[in-house]
Amino acid sequence: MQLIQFAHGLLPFLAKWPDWVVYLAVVFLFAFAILNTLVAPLTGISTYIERRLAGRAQYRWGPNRVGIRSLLAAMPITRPISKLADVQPFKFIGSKIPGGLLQFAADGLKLFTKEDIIPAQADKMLFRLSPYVVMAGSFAAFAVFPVSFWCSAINLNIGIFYVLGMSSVVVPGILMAGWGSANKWALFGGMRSASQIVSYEIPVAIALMTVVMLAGTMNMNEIVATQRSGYGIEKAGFLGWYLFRYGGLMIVPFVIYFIGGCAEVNRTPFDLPEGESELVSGYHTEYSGFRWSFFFMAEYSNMFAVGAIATTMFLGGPLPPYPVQFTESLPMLIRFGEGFFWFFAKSYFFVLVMIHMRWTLPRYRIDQLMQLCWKVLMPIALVWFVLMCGIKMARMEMAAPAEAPVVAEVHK
Amino acid sequence: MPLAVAANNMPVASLEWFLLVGAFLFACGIFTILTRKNAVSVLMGVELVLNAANVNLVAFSRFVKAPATLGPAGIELPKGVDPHLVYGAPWIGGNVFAAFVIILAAAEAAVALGIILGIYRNLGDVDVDQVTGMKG
Amino acid sequence: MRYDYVGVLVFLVLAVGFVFIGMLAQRIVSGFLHTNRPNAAKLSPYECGEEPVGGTFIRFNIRFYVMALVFIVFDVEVVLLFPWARVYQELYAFYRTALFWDMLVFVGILALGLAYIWGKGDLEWVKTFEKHLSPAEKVARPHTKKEAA
Amino acid sequence: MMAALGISLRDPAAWVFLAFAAMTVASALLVAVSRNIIYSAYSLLLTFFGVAGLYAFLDADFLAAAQLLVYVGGILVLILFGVMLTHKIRDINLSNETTNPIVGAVIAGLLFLVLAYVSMRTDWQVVDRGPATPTTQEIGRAFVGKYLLPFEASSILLLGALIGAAYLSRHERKKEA
Repeated sequence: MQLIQFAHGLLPFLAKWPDWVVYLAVVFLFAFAILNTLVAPLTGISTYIERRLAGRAQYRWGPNRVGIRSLLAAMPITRPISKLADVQPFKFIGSKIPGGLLQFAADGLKLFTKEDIIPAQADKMLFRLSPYVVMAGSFAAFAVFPVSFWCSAINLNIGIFYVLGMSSVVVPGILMAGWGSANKWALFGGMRSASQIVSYEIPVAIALMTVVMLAGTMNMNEIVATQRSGYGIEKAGFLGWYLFRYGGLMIVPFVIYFIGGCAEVNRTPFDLPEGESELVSGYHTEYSGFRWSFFFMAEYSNMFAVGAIATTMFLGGPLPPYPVQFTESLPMLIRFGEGFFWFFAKSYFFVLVMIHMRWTLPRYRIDQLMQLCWKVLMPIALVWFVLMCGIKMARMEMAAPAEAPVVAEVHK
Repeated sequence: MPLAVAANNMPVASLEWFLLVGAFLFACGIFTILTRKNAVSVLMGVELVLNAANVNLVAFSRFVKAPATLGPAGIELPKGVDPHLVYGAPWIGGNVFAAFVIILAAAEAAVALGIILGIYRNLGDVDVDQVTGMKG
Repeated sequence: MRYDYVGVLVFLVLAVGFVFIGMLAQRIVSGFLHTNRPNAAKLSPYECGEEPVGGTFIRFNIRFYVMALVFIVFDVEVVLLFPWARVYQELYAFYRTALFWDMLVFVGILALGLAYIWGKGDLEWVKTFEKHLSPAEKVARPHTKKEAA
Repeated sequence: MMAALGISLRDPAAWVFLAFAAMTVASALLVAVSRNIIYSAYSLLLTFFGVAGLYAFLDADFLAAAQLLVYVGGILVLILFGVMLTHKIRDINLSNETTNPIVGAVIAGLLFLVLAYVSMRTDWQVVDRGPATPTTQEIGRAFVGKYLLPFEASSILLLGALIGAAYLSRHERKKEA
């Protein structure tokens, strides 16, 4: 509804159109914008950043160098021009441009023009369908993220529950790829991946449920709204975020969520399903070219989604760390930009953390992985959920002792 | 302001449409249970039947007249409190039942697949026609 | 509220359309550049350059399956607890502490289940061999004792 | 005419509903008749998804997401694992034999006709529920109110299922060793 009113305010002639046309158009534009800012290019940028970080972590400088000069030097005709890079003004400019930028472009071009191989023994239909399922499952979660103040493509009142449901659609898609490829590694990778994702879903869901219990709502916009105040302060800045509420007790569910989130997107140290040394590259071993790139895109957009959920549920989403009244009088468009900036910065921070983790930590063994999930994260998440319920109960008891009029508090 | 044009806030289609889809799912499930030899397929049929029941439950919950309240009889709430805000809207019963059916389906699937695995380990097959060990 | 689910559909359609158009464009480009040249070696299953050995669908560890069995029970638990978590705050004024005990009984019973399978060793990925166990351990773990018998 | 159909074809949402219903019905049929068990299992994915869509049309938002979470993310994965573990033909086209398809079709067809007849001829006491409202909190209120006992009992059911499944799989492990 807000979206429609917003569209009417922006373009008055829309009022003549039927509501559903306006709604579809607005949501489509929103979704298209998310696809073209948060999913597709972000994959490229993350790849670039990951390459550079990996290059630094491994003393492998190649990915930090590939640029216009090496492109020019590669072709005989343009080789003389590449010598220009040693001449002073160009040398100075060149030293200011980060290296490796063209690697990203070259990758895209390579993937797009590469041969699309479907193995002869593969189940062609499942093989072709799998990227659709995986991509749809990971993209649909973006629909409810509050990308700025009170602004998500769809304001679902089951918000976080919807995200959990949609992300579980990915699992059959992964099994589809593993089975359809008719390849041992792919099948094993698919099994491991599915088993890992479903196992870690439990601690993740319990950790998120702790926040839902404290907020009393599942709508992501409303969860953000409850984080504006905290510790009795009306507009508390970062103190209102759930991560810092309750004297820091919520850090435990946050850590559980983040570990589980890393496991759910199959990132190191939980990248067993794609461990190169044992399984080549897991369930997408047989995929090549552009078809493979959809799995890749889904993986990176899932990474961003993990960060976005952590941001929304624990770190105040689009709320800035300073109290909001500082900027409340600014024009609407600037406030939108401010919210988006904080949302994006916090979410992307987690992507960077995940990239760093990949080049820092060794891989888990499958039994350690499952034990971590069921014997460490799961009991702690459950106990912490009960503990937070108890603390919430104590606080509500203090706020309204039993002698007070009973149901006046029942609201909504 | 629902997307449906229906002025009376009804869902886009009438109750019968949902019941027909449910009936068809039920028939497909029964057909699968009756004709399949593979035990896993039979389980799929059971899931179809449970889904059919769920569609009906939710459809009835949405359309059909509900009791006046879900609250206990004889207990008066303080004045000014809507009992629906405490006990839940009375029409929600169908949805709650559907939730319980989902739970039941999950428990049933876990145990059934455990049994199927046992059959497979013992007989090397999951053909339900072969499972005649209890025959007198 | 019904608008919202049409919005979800828009997202799904867009994701599917993105993959579809991407593959279509790739098909056109590869047709243009003639990059698709399949041969028998390319189309065989990839096994690190070796000739494929044996069938593809070999048996895998049953533990994956056991994990899925355990998972589904706790998945359902989470689904049941979400509505409870949603109303905890707003119904507290009416039900008071009884609401907390409701949840605790529910979670407690399932925690019992977790403790049971934990104690019985169903969460172990690596099998324990009873011959490596000391007599005291065998007493502590009745099922391994039974296996040894 | 429109009233008799129970659906307004001038309404765009009706077409979305029809598409969802058609998808559900077609994929359920495919589950029943497919020759390949893995295709059966993946049609089941579409059926579950279509049923989730029907829930959304019935304003049961919580159940729609729960359907995805439990059926698609849980039961379907379990079924797929089951298929992959218990196949015996080392071929990708797992056959899915049927016995007595004609008898089965007659029985299922008769059942469908009876159900359809009953649902078309009954005079349902349909009431106007007003605009759609979120259902999660209603379900939560019902869980802690009238349906508290089933809510607690379901945890015992789940405990039983957990112990049973674990027992059966432990039986397996004993054989393996």
